[in-house]
Amino acid sequence: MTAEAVQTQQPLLRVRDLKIRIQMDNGVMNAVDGVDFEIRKGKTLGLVGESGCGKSLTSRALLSINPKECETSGTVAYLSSSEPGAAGKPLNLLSLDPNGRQIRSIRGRKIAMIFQEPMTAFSPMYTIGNQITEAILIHRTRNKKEAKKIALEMLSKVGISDQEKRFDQYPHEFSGGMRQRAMISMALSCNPELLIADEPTTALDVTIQAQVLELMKTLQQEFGMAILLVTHDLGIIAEMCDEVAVMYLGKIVEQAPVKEIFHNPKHPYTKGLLRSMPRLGGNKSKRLDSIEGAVPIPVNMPPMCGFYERCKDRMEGICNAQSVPATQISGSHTVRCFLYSDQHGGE
Amino acid sequence: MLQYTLKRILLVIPVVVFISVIVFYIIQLPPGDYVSNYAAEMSVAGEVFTQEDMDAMRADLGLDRPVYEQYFIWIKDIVVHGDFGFSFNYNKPVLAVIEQYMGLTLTVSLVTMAFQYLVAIPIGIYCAVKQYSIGDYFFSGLSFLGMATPHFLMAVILMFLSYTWFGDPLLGLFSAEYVNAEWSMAKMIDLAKHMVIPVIVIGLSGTADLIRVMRGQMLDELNKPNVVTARAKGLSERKILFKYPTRAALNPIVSTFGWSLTSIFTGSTITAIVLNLPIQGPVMFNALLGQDMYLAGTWLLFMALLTVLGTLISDILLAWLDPKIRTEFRGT
Amino acid sequence: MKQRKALAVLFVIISIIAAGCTNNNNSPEPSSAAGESNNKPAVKEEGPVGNGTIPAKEAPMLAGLVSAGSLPPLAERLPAQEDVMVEPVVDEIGQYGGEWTMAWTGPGDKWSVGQPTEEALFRFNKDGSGVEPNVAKSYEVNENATEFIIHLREGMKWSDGVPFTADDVMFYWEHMLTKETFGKAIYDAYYSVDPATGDKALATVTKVDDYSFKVVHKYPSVQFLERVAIDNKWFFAPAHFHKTILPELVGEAKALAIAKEWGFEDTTAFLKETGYYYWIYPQIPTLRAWVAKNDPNGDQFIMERNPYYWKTDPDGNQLPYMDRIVATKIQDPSQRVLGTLAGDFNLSTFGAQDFTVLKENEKKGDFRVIPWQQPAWSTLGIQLNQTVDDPNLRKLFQDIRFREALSLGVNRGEITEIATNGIADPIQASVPEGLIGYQEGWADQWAAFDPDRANALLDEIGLTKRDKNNFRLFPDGSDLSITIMDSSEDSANYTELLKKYYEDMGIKTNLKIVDQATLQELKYSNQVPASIENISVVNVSFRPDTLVPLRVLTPWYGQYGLYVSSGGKEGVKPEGDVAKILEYWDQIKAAGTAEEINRLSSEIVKIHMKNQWIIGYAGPTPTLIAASNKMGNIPEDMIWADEFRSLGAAHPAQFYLKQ
Amino acid sequence: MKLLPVFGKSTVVKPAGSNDVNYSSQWRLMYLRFKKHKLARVSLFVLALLYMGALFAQFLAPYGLQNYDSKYVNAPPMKLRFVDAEGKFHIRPFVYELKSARDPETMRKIFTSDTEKRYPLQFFVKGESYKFLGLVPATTRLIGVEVPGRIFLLGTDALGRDLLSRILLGSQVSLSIPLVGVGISFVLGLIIGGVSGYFGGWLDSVIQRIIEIIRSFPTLPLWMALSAAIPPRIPVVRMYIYIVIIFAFIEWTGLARVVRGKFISLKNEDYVVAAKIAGVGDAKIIVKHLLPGFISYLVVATTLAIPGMILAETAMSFLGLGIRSPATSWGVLLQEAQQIDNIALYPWKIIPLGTVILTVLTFNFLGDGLRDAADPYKR
Repeated sequence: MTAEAVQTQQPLLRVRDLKIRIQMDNGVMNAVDGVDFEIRKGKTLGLVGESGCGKSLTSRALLSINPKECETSGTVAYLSSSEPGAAGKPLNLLSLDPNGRQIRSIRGRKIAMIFQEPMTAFSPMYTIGNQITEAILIHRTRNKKEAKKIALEMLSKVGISDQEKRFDQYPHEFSGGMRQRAMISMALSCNPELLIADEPTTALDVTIQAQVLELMKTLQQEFGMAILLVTHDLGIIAEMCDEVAVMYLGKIVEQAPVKEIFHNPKHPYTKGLLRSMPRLGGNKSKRLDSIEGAVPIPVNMPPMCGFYERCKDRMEGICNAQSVPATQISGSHTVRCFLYSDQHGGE
Repeated sequence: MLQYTLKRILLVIPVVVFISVIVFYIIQLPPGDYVSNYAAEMSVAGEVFTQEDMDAMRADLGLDRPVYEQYFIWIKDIVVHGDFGFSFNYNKPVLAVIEQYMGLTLTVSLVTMAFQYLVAIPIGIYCAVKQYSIGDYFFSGLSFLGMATPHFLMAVILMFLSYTWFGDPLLGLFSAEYVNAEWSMAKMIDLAKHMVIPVIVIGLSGTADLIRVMRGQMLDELNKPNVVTARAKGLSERKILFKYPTRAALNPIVSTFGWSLTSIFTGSTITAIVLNLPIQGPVMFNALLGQDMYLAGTWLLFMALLTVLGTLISDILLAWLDPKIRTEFRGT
Repeated sequence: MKQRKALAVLFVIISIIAAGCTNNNNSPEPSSAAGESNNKPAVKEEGPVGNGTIPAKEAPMLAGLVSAGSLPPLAERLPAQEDVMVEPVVDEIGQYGGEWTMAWTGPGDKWSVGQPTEEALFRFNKDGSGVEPNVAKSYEVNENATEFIIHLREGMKWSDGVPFTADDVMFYWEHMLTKETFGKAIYDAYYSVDPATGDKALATVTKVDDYSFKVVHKYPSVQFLERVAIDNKWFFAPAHFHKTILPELVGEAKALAIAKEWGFEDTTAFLKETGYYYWIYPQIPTLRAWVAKNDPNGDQFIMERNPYYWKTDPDGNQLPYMDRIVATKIQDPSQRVLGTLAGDFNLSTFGAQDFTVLKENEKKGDFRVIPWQQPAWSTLGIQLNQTVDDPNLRKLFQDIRFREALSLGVNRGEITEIATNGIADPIQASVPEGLIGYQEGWADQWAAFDPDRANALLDEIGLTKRDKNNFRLFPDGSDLSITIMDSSEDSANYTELLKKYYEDMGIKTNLKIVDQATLQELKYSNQVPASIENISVVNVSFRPDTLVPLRVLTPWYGQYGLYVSSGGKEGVKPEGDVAKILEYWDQIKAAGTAEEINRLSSEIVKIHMKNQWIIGYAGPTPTLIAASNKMGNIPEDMIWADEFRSLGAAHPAQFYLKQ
Repeated sequence: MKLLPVFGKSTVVKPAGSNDVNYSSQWRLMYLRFKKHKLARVSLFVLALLYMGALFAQFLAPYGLQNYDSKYVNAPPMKLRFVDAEGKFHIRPFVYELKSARDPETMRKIFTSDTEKRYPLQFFVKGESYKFLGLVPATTRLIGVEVPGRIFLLGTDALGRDLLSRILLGSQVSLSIPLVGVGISFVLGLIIGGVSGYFGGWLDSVIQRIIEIIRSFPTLPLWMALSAAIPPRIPVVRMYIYIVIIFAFIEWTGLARVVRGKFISLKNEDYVVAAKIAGVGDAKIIVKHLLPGFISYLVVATTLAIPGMILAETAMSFLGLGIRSPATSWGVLLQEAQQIDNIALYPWKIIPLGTVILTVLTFNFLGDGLRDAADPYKR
C-alpha cells in the first residue's frame, strides 16, 4: 500500500458535482447529490456506504449505464491520454450519447466493470467463453480464434485451470468464486485503464473473498489499472484501497487516504461505521455497535445534514438548517460535517 | 437426456390407454347412438324408419354389443391392423376421413400460428422496450380487444362486414369455382383472400396471449443484471436486446409450443363452423353430434395423444433450452 | 295472407280428386283399357309426345362431345321419338348452360339434391291432384284395380347409355326389393288387403315384354300408383350395375371385397347406400337429369347433366337446361342466408323465419323470394303424449278439458306476431282449407285468448292446489309440470313465450333441448311428455303415420304406435277415439273405391278435430324459395310437401339461367 | 434505445412514499404499487361499477326479463331527447312514443316516433315488482316513463324485451358465476399443485399424469352427455352453475402446474431448507414460508382467469349448453346477436358485446396492475 504516493499520481477520472435525480410519485429523489472525487491511475479508490446510499448508482453513472429514469448531471472527466475530448480538453463521459458509439468504445475497453452477483451478471443462456469473447470481439479483434486465445489466456490468468473445457461451460457449472474470476477475466480481457468493481465479493464466502481480492490486487499490479471499489465492507477497504470515500445519502461525507480514515475518522458516520466493524481481538462478549435509526429517503429533503436524525453529535439549528459544505481537514482529507466547519461559527 | 425422454415416453403409454377408455366411455355417454341419430335425420327428410330397421342397422354396425366389447374390438383393430374403424357418416374408413381434411387443416393452423408468432413476438418486444408508450398501449389494447371478443361473434361480424363492403362474405376457404379446381396461382390468391378472416379471428386471440407473455418475459429479462453486464461490455443496445433478453424471453414461448400442438389440428372449432372452414374441428364436432363414434373416438384419442405428447415435447424442449438442465444430462 | 285463399281453391280441387285419382284419370277408358288387347299402348300419355317436325337439340356442352366422337348423337341417346317425354315449361323455353348453385350440409343432406332430381315411375301432377306417368310412359288398369300393366319408354337409356327396359324393373323386384337388400322392408304399396279378413297379400310382378310389365294384386288396390309414388318412387334399378355387386349374384366374399374397394366396412351399408341412396354415387347410372360427378363427402358436390336424359322441352330441346348442380357444403344455417344474399347460391329454400332478411335484401342480392304454401296444420303448437309414463300426467293429458285450457290460455296474436314475425295466422291446428278433411270453423276452435276460462277449466279438473311458487299441483299434492322436449334452439322464442303463458296459468313448464339422436331415443323410451312438432300432411291416406298411431313417430300418440307396430307385444293399447282411428285406417287399407277412402280419411281427421291432441298456436307458414332473378321457369303457386317431392314438384330440369 | 430499470439488489430501494416503506408488508407494497397503475385503478373502478350494476340490477333495469311485448319487437334504441319537434327545449329529457307498423312487403317491423306523445324520463318510478337484492319485495325502479309509454334506451330484442334491462340483469349471472368457477379451480390448483410440487417423487409423478389425463379429456361429449343427463326440472341457472363447477374441475390443471413449478423452485431456497432442518412441519412450511412467496402471483393468475370464464360462458351458449332465456346472461345475448339476420337488420343487438369486452378488458388490466404490484422489486 502506497498511501504516501496517492497525491502524486495522475488522476484518470475526475468526477465533479455528480447528481442523480429520480422522479418519484411524491417528489424528486436526490439519489446522488453532488459527488466529487478523483480516481488516479493505477490506484484504488474505495467507495463505501450502507445500502441505498447511492454508491452503486454513482459507479454506474461513470459509464452512463443507469436506467433512463436517472437524470444525471455533473461532469465525469476522463483524462486518459489515449482518449482526448474535443479540442484537447478532457472528455466528459456524461456528455456523450449513452447509446452512442463513443461511450461504447470506452465501456469494456477503457473502463470495465464487475458486478456483485456473478450468477445473474452472466446470462445463463450462453457459455462463459461466449460471453468473455464477446467484449474481445468488439474491442480487440474480429478474429474469433484470436479472441478465444485471448479469453483462454485471461482465464488462466485469473486462475481457472482446464480453461479449454471451462470455456465451453455455462455459468451454472461454475462455483461462485469461479464465476467471479471469470467475470474478472472478462472485465480485464481488454486491458482497461479503470476497473469498476461493484461489491465484487459480497456474494462470496470469506475464503473465496480473500482469493478474489488477492487476484484483483495481483492483476492490478500486472495491468497497472485503477480500481473503483464499491463496497459496504470496511475490511475490504482496508485491504484493497489507497483512498476511501464514505458515502451517505447521496453525498460523500468523508474522503481521505485509507490510513487516515481508519486512524483518524472525522465524520460521526464514519466513526459509527468503524465502530460497527468487527475487530480481531475485540471483546467477544460485547455486542457490536450499530448506528441507530434507518437511512431516510432522500425525497424532497430540505437542505440539511442527512445524518442529522441518527447523529450523536448533532447540533440543532445548525445541522438541520442548512446544507453541509465540505471541509478540508488536510491535503487529502475532506469531511462534510459542521463539527469541522468554520461556517457554523457564525451563529 | 435420452434416459429421461425414454422414461417420459414409457409413462405416456398407460396414460394414453387410460384416456382411450375414458374417451370411448364418454362418447357413449349421451343417450342415443349413431343409428337413432341417423333415423332422426332421415325422418326429417320424410323417410320411414321402423324399430326393426334400426335394430338391423345396429346389428350391422356392431352397435348392439356391450360397450366394453365395442371398445376392445376397436382397440384390437387399432393395435393389430392399424385400423381405426369406420366412419358411419362418411361411409369411409376413419383414417380416410381424417386424411381428407388434414391438408387444409394444417394450412389454416400453420398460417394462423405463423401469423401469431410473427406478429406477437416483435410486438411483445416492442411493447416491453417501449413500456407505457403510446405504441405499447395501442398494441396491448388491440390484443386485449382481440382476446375479449368472443370468436364466433367476431367471425360473424367480419363476415357480414366483408359482405356489405365487398359483396362477398368469404365463406369457406375457396370460392365455389376453385373448390375442385387444380392448384393454380388464382386458386392460391383465392385461398389467401379467404384466409384473412380466419387468421384474424383465430390468430388475434392467440396473438393477444402471446404478446402478453412475451412482453412480460421481456420486462423481466430487461431488468436482469446480465443486461447491465452486456452494456458495460460496450455492446450496442440492439445487440444486447436480441442476444440477451429476447433469447431468454423466447424460452417459455418456444416451450409452450408443445402445448399448442392440439390446436394445430383442431383449430378453433366454433370459428370454423361459423366461417364454414372445411377443417377437422367441425368434422369432429359433427361426428360427436351425430355419434359417429369411431371417427369421434379416433379423433379424441389422437387429440389426447397430442396433448400428452405436447406436454412431453414442452417438457423436453424446456429442458433442452435450459442449459442448466441440458448440461446436467450431458454430464451423466 | 292473401295467398292462402288462392291456394285454398287449388286445394279444393285436390280434395275432390285426390284419393280417387285413378278413377278420374282413367274415366274416359277404364273399362276399355282392361278389355282391349294388352299390346295396344298408350292408354294415357302425359303431354305431347315426339313432335316429329322439330329435330331435337342438345346442350352445347354435349354437342361438343358428340362432335368429338366421345358421345353418340342425340337421336341415339333419346328414347324412340314418340316415347320422348315432353316436359312443359313453366314460363318459356329456356337457354342452355349455367349451374344451379346451392348449399347443402353434406351427404346427410342427400335428399336436398335427391328430391329435386328424383325421377319416379309415377309422379304427382303439378297441382298435386293425382299421379301421372313419368319414367313410365303409360299404364292400364282393370276395373277392380287388381291388375296394372305399366308401359315403359322404348329406347330410353340409363345415364351410362345402357338401355332401360322392363328387365331393370324385374331385376329390382326380384333381386333387390323382395330380397330387401337395401335396408327397406317391402313397401306397403305392394301389399293388398282383404276387406273382409284383413289378410295381407304381396303383389306379383311379371314382365310382359321389353317395355311393359304387369303388377297383379290379390285384392283391389285403388291407390296403388299413388302409394308407389309415395312409398317407392322408383320401381326399377340399373340391373347391369347391381348385377356386379349383389352378394346373391357375385357371392358374399366378392361382394364384400367390392364393398371394401368402395371404402365400406360391410356389405349391408354398401348395399343400402348403392341401392337406396344411389344418386350421390357417381359410379351408379341413374335416370335423373343430373348425375353425381364426384365424392359427396367433399366440400363441393357436383352433379352434371345426364347426356341420356329422356325429356325435352316442347321445342324438342333435350333437358335439363342447366349444366350442373353445384352443392357447396355449409356448416351453419346462416351461411345459406349469407351465401344467398351474396349471390353464391342461386336457388335455395328457407323457412319462414328468414323472410324479412331475405326480402330486405332482394334487390341488393338480385334474387326473388317465392313462397310455397305448406300443407301444415300449424307451425307452432304442442303435442301432449297421450301415453306419458306418469299416471297423473297421463290422466291429465287425456282430459280434453286440459287440452282446451292449454289452447285457450295462450295469446295466439302475440305468438304469431313475435315468433312468426306476423306471417302466420293466429289459428288452431287444423287441416288447411282445400285439403281432405278440412272442417269449417276448426281453425277457430278454442283459438281465442281466454285465460279466465282456461283457469276455470283447470280448476274444474281439480288442479286447485298450488305450491309456494303458485304453481298448480295434482289433487294428490304431487308436483305437476309439463316438460317440452325439442332438438334445436330454433324455436327458442316460441317455447319461451309458451312457457310464460302456461306458467301464467299455474302450469309449471320445463323445456329441455337435446340433440336429435337423443330425442329419437327418448321417443322410443316414452320419455317425451310434450313436443312442439307440427303435422304437415297432404292426405292422411297417402301418409298416415303422423295422424294414425302405426309406429313410434309422432309424439302425441306415444306408445300407442309401438303397440301397433309390435303387434300388441309392447306399448300401450289404444282405446277410445284412438282405437277408432285405427279402425278407420284398417278400413282405408281395404277400401274398394276412392270415395270410400276419402270418406274414411275425413273421419280420421274429424276425430282429431274433436280431440285436438295436437294444439296449434299459429297457422302454417310458407316455405321460401330464394331464386336468383336470372333463374327462370320457377312456378310460384305451388305446395311444398314431401309427398310431392318438395322442390321436385317444380320439375327443376326445366329451370334455366338467363345468360 | 435505452433499456429499463436496472436495480441490482444492492441499489436503492425504490421507495414509494411513506417513511416506513422499507418495513412495509408485502401487501402494503402491493397496494402502493397498485395505486401507481392508473389503468388498473380505472379498471377497478369500472369493475366496481359493473358489480354494483349487477347487485342492483333489478332496481336499475327499467323492465323485467319476461316483459314481452309484441308491439315492440326488434325496436331500435330510442333517443333520449331534450329538444322536441317544435324546437322547444325541455330540461327533463324525454322520449317519444314509438309507433310500430309492418312493412307489408318484407314484414319487417317499422318504428316511427310519434312526436305528439312525449314521455319525460322519470326517476324512482313504479314498475314491475321484484325482490330488491333478492330479499325485499319492491316495485320502485330507477328510471322509467309514465305508462303506457315505454322506454328502450338500447332497443329491444326479438321478443320485445328491453335490451338495457337484459344486459343489466344478465350481468348478475355473467359476473358472478365465473367467480365460482375460478374460485374452485384456484383452490384445487393450489392444493394439488402444491402437494405435487412440495412432496415430489412418485406423488408428483402420479399427479402429473392425472393432470395430463384431465387435460386431454374430451370436454365436448362430456357437456353433451351432461346436458342430456341433467333433469329438466332444474332451473337453467343452476344447471349452468353445475357446468361451471365441472368446468372448474378441469381448468384447475393449468394453475396447478404453475403452483407446482413455484413450489419446486421455492422449496430449495435456503430459508425453506433452513426451516426444514429446524424441524418445522410440512404444513407450517407451506403456509408460513412457501405460500407468501407467491400468493400474489396466484391472485394475479386468478384475476386473469376470470375473463376466460366469462368468455367460456359465451362459447357455451353458442353450443346451446349454457343459460337459456328467459334467464339471461351475456352469453345468451351474444348468442342471439350472432344470428346473421340480427346483425344485418338489428345491429343494436351487438351492444352486449361492448359490456363483455369492457369487463374482460378491465379484468385484464386489473390483473396486469396486480401483477406489477405483486412484483415491487421486479424480481
